[in-house]
Amino acid sequence: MSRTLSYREALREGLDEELARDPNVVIMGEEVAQYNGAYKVTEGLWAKWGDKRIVDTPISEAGFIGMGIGASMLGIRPVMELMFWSFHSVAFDQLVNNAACVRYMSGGLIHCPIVMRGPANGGTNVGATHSHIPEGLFAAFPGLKVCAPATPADAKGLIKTAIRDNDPVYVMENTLLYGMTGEVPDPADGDFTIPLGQAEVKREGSDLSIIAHGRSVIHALAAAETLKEDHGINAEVLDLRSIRPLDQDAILKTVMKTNRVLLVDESKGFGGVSAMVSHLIQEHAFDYLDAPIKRVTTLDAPAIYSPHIENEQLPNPRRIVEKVLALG
Amino acid sequence: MSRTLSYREALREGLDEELARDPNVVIMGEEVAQYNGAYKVTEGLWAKWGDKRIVDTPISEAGFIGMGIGASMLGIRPVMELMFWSFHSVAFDQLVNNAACVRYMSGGLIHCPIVMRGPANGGTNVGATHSHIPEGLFAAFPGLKVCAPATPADAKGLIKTAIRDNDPVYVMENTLLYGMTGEVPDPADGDFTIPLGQAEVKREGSDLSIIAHGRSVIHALAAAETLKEDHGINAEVLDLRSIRPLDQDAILKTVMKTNRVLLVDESKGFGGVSAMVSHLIQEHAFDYLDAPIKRVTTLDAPAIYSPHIENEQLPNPRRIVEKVLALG
Amino acid sequence: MSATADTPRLDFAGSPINKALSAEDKIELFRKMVRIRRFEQEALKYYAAGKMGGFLHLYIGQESVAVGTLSLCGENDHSITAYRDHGHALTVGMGMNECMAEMYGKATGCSKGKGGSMHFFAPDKNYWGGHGIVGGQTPLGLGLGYGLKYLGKEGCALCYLGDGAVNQGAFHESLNLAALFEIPVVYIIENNGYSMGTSQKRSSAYRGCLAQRAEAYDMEWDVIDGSDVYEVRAKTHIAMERARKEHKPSILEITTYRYYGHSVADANHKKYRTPEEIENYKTNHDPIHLWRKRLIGEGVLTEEQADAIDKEAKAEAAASSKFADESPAPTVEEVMQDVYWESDNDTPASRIGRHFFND
Amino acid sequence: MSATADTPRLDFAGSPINKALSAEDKIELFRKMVRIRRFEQEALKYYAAGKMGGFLHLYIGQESVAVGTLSLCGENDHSITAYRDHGHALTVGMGMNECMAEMYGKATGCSKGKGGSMHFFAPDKNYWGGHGIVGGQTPLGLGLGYGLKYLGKEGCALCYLGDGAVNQGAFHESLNLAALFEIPVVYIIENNGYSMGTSQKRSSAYRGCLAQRAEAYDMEWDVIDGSDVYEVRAKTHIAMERARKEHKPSILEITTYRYYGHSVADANHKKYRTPEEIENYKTNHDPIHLWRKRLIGEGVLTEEQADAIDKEAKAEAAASSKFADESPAPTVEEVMQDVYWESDNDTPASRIGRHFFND
Ligand SMILES: Cc1ncc(C[n+]2csc(CCOP(=O)(O)OP(=O)(O)O)c2C)c(N)n1
Ligand SMILES: Cc1ncc(C[n+]2csc(CCOP(=O)(O)OP(=O)(O)O)c2C)c(N)n1
Ligand SMILES: [Mg+2]
Ligand SMILES: [Mg+2]
Repeated sequence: MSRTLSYREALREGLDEELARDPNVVIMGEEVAQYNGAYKVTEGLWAKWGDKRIVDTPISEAGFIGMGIGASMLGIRPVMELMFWSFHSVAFDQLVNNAACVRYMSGGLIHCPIVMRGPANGGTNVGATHSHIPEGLFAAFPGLKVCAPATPADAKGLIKTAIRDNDPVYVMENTLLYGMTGEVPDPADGDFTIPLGQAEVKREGSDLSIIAHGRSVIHALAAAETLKEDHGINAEVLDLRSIRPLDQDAILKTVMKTNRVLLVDESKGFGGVSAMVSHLIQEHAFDYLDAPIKRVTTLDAPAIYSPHIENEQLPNPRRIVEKVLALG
Repeated sequence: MSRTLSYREALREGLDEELARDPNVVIMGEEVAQYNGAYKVTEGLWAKWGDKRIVDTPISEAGFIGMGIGASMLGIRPVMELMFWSFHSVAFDQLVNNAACVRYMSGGLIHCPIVMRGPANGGTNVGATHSHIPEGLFAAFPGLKVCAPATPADAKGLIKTAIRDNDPVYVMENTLLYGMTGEVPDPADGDFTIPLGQAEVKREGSDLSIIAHGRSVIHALAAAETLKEDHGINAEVLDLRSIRPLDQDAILKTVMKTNRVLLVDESKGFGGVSAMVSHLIQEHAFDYLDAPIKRVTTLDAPAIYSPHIENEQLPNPRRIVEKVLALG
Repeated sequence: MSATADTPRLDFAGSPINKALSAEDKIELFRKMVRIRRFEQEALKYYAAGKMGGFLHLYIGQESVAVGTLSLCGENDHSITAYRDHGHALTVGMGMNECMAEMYGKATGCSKGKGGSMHFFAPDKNYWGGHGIVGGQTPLGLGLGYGLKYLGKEGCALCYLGDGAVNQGAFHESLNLAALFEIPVVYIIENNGYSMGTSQKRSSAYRGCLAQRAEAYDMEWDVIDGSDVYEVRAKTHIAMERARKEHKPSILEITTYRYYGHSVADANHKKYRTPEEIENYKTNHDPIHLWRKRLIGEGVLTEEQADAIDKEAKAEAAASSKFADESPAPTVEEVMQDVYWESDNDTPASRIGRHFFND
Repeated sequence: MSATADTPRLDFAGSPINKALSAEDKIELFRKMVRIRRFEQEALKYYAAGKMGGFLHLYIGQESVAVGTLSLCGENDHSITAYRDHGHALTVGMGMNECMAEMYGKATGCSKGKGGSMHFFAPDKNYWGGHGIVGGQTPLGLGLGYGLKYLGKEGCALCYLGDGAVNQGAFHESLNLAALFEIPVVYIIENNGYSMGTSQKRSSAYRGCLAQRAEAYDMEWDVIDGSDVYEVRAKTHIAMERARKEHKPSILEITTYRYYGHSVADANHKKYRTPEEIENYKTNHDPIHLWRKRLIGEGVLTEEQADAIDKEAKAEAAASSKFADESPAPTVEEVMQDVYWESDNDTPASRIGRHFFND
C-alpha cells in the first residue's frame, strides 16, 4: 500500500521515523523548531519531540554546524537544516574540512555521522546569493556523500538512509518540489529506505538518454512526453538520485542502450555534476556514443532575480526539447 | 633581454611594478608586511612601500577579504594574499557571493577589481585541510576569473594582468614552484603582461596532447621527455595558464592535431578543471578523438600527510607516463 | 542598557545637530518616512497580487532608523545594509520608480531586474546595497570605511545589520578589524527584536545589550530609541563624527520594530509575537506618528500639510507601480550581461578566451 | 587583567584541588612536562635532519598549560586543540612512539601517517585533535560539550586555541552558542603573545585582555599565569566545575610563551621578538624549571629524582624516533582507506555506487 504525500511530508515522515528509531538523532537549524521550519519541512516535530530533539539555532551556520560535527564525534546524529543550501558559504570550512576530513586525518579513528539538508535550487526569484546549486561542489570532496531526491518517495527513502549512514551525507532538496506529491510506501508495509548510489530509470526509452537529478528530472520527464508526442522521439530518463556515490553502472547501461546522451543539470556550465558524468561516459562508453554528449545547464551568469526570466536561465522542458532536437 | 628569476621573484617584481604604477594598489594579508610573507613572495615590499600599501591583517580571512571587496567598490585595488588558498574555506561567502555577484546583482553598477592570490597545491605534506586545489571550484562561479601560472614569466605576466583587470581575479600559485627559476623579460624592454584566457603550447608534439595547468605542466613536460626518449612518443604539452577565461580554441587546436588527449589535473577525480575540459573536447572535437580522453588526477582521498607517499597521491611524471602508455 | 518604558526620556531636540534643522528639513524627514511607508504598502499590495517574485521584507515601523541616520550623511559618507533595504534606498534619494520596477523584475529597475527587493544599489548616491546573506555586508561596510581612509576623505561608512545578524562570524571579524585598524565605520544594529521567528533572547547571549559587545574590542557603543528621530540623529551624529574625525568605529543599537512579518511570506508572525506587542508599538511608538505629532507641536507642520504630504507619497507610490507594471522585462540576452566589467565594456581582455560556458 | 611582573603573586598551592595532590601526583605533572619537552626536542632534531615533512609547531615553553589543565580531566571530560598539539597528546596519555611515527609519516603513527604533526587524535582518551585551520576546532569543541550534555554526562570539553585564533568568526559564533545553549565547554586561549610574526597588539583590539571578550556573551572569564602549574590548575578547576555542574561555559586566557618560532620553518622569530624577551622567559618563567624548583622546595622531589625523570624522558624520546624510523611507511593502497566509515567497514552501503573517482 502506498499513499500520496507531498515531498515535504515525505521528508518529514522520514525525519519523524528516524527520530523515533534512534534517540541520538537531533534536528537542528534556524527556525526548525518553534517556527516549524522556514519551508515547513519540520512542521509539528518540535511539538511532538520537544526542545531536546528539535533545536532552534541562532544565525551562526559555521558555529552550529561545527557544533553538530563535534557532537557527532561523540555519537550524536545531528540532522542539520540549512534554511537554504546556499548558506553553505558561511560554513564552508566546517562542511569541507571538519566533516569531510576528520576521519581521514585521524587515520579512521573518528567518524562523523551528520546529515546536512535543505533546499538547493534556483527558480524562486531570490537572486544570486540564494540560488546556488552545490551538488557538484560538495561531491568533489572525498569524505562527503551527496544526494538530490526528485520525488517524495526518493526524498523519504534517501533522508532515512542518510541519517543511518555513518558518513556525512548532504541532502539537496528543492523548494519547488516541496509541494509536489507522489506515491510513498506505507510505513505499515515496513521500513522504507533507498540506498545511496542507486540511480533509477524514471522513464524507459530507446532513442536517447536524458540523465538528470533533482528538479531537472521532473523537467526531463515533461520534455520526454513532448518529445514522444510531438516528435516521435522516445527518451529514457535516468534519475541519478545520488551524486556521490554515483551509479556509474546505470549511467553506462542507459548510454549503451540509446547511444545518445543529454545531461540536464541545474549547475552553471563550468563544471557541475554533468561535466563529471560527461567525462565518465566518454571514458567508459566511448564506442557507444553516436554523437557528442550535450548538456542543458543554467545560463552561465549569477542567478537573475526577475520572475519574468529566471525560468529561462534554468533548465526547463522547452530548453531540453530544443536541445534534443538540435542533437540531430 | 631577459633575466633568470625565480617564480617568487617574478611575482614580487610584478607586484612591485603594479604598486608603482597605481597608487590604489594595496597588498593585504597575514604576515605579508613586516614578516615579508609566509612564503616570502612580498619580501622587501613593506620596507619599500610602507604601512599604507602593504598591510598585515589578523587571522580573519572573511573580514579582511570582505574589507578588500568593499574598498574595491570605491576604486581601491586590493591584492590579497591567502597564506594558503586552502583558507578560502573560512572566507567562502565573501569570495563567491560578494566578489562574484555584486556586479550582477547591481545590474552592472558596481565592479570589484580585487586580486586574490596565494599557493594552491598539494605536495608539501601539510595534510588535508591545507592542500585544496580550488581552481575548478572558483571557475564554476560566473563573475570570477581564475588563473594558475606554471612558470616565472607566466607568474609575472598574469599577476600584472590580474591587477589591472576590472573583475575579481583569483591567482593560484604553487609553493613548490616558488623556488623554480626561468627566463623573465627585462622590465627595460617594456611592460610585460600575459592576457587571461590565453593558453600556451609549452612543448610541440604530434602523437598526443597533454593538457595541464599549474605544477602539472612541469610534470607533463618531464613526462614528455621520458615518453620521447624511452618510448618514441612525441607529446604536445598545452599549458592552460588561465582557467576562466579558458582558451578553448587552443585546446581544440591541439586535440585536432594529435587526436589523443591526456588531461593532468591536481584536483581530485570528481570534477575539477579536467572534467570540464574533457566535456568541451568531446563536445567540440568529437570526430577528432581516436580514443577516450583520459586523466591523471590526485588520488581521490583527502590529502595524505605522509611525505613517503604524498607524491604518489598527486599527479607526477611517472603516473603520466604510465597513463599515456596505457592509452594504447 | 536597552531603553524601556520607565527609562526617563531625554529630549534630544536641543542637541546642536537637531537645532541646526530648519523647518523645511524637519518636514523633509517626515516626508521621507512617509514615502517609505507608502511605497512599501504599495509594494505589499502588488506582491500579494503576484506582481513580484521572491521575498519582500518590509521596513514599515523602522523608517526613523534609515531616515534619521542617513539624514546626517554628507558627500563622503557611505551606506550599506542587508536585504531589508527599501527604506535606506528611498532615503538616499533613489526613485520610487526604479525601486518598484526592480521588485517587479523589470529592465527599468535599479538593478535591471537582476537583484530584486533585497538588492537595491545606488553607488552614485553612496549607497552600496542591499545584501542577502545575513552579516555578509558587514565586512563590505568596513571596506567602505577603509577605502575612505585610504583615499584621505573625511567621511564614514554606515553599515546596518539586524539583531540576528550579530551572531555571524564575519561581523565579529569586522569589529576587530575596525577597531584595530581605526576604520571610520559605524555599525548600526536595527534591533527590531526578532530574527525571523526568533526573539533576541533566543538568539543572542549578551550583557546589557547587543551593542555592548563593542567593549570586547574596546569600541564605543550606544543604544538609541528608534522611535525618536531627534535621538537617532543626536546620537548617530556623535558616532559619525568620531568616525570622520578620529577614525574610530562604533556600534549603535537602535531599538525599533517591524509591523509585518519577517518577509511577507512569514505567516507565523502573529504567533511568535503577541497582537498586544504589535499593537502597542503601532500605537505608542510609531516613529512617523510621533514625528508628525512632534512637528505639529513645534508648529513646524500643520495637519493639513501632513495629510498633503501623505497624499503625495501615496500618489507617487501608485505611479511607481504603474511605471513598473508598464516597463519591459529583461530579455534572455540580458541574463548574460553585467557578469564581467571587461565583457560589458567590450575590452580587448574580454575578447580573449572563453568567458561563458553556455551549452 | 593580564598578569604583569608587578602583579602581586598569589599562591595557589593551597587551593583544595592542589592540596588534593599527592607527592606522586605532583611528580607526575613534572614528568609529563618533561616528557613533552624531550619528545619535541627529539622531533626537532629529526625534523632538521629531514625525517619529517610539512610543519612542526613546537609546544616547548607552553607545557604547563596542557599538563596543568588536562590533569583535571576525568572520565567524561574531553579535549580538542589546534595544530600545536603534541603537548596535549602526550598529556592525555598518547604514546611517544605513535606520535613520533605520525610525524615521520609512518603507518604506525597515531593517524597512520595521514594527519602528521598537526593532526594527532586519541578518541579513546577523549582527545579529539589536532586541527589545522585556525579557529576551526572551536565549534567542534562546543559540539563535544553539546554531546556530553545531550548524553546526560557530567563532564566538560576543554577547547584550546591561540591568541591569534580569537579573531576567527567561527570562534565568536561558538561563544554565543556556548552561552546561549549553556554548553559545558571551557575555551582556553593559550596566549603566547604571537600569531606567527604578529604580536597580540597587532592582531587584536580588546579591553583589558582577550578573555574579557567573554563579557560580550555574559560569560565568565579569567586570566592565568601559565608559568605556575598550581595557578593553572586552581583556576581551570573552577571553570571546569562551572561547566560540569552548571553547564556554564568560560573563557580562560593562560599567558605563556613559545621558545621556538611559530613553526620550525619560521626563521624570523628572532626578528619580531627580542632575544631579551626570549631569554627572560626562559630564565624567569620556564614552567618546568619553576615546577621543579617548587617541588624540590616542598621536599617532594630531589634533584637526583628530577634528573632521573629527565633522563628517562630523553631515553623514551630517543626510543620513539628509533621506532618511527624503523616503522613502515603507508602504502599507496592505504591512501584510499579511512575516507568513508562505510567503505572501511565494507558495509552493504559501501558496495552500492561508485564512491571513489580515480582514473
Ligand atoms: C547566512 C544566512 N543565514 C540565514 C539567512 C536567512 N535569513 C534571512 S533574514 C534572517 C533573519 C535575520 O534577522 P535580523 O538580523 O534580526 O534582521 P531583520 O530581518 O530583523 O531585519 C534569516 C535567518 C540568510 N539570508 N543568510
Ligand atoms: C584560517 C587559517 N588562516 C591562517 C592559517 C595559517 N596559520 C597557522 S597558525 C597561524 C598563527 C596562529 O597563531 P595563534 O592562534 O596565536 O596560535 P599559536 O601558533 O601561537 O599557538 C596562522 C596564521 C591557518 N592555519 N588557518
Ligand atoms: Mg531583527
Ligand atoms: Mg599565539
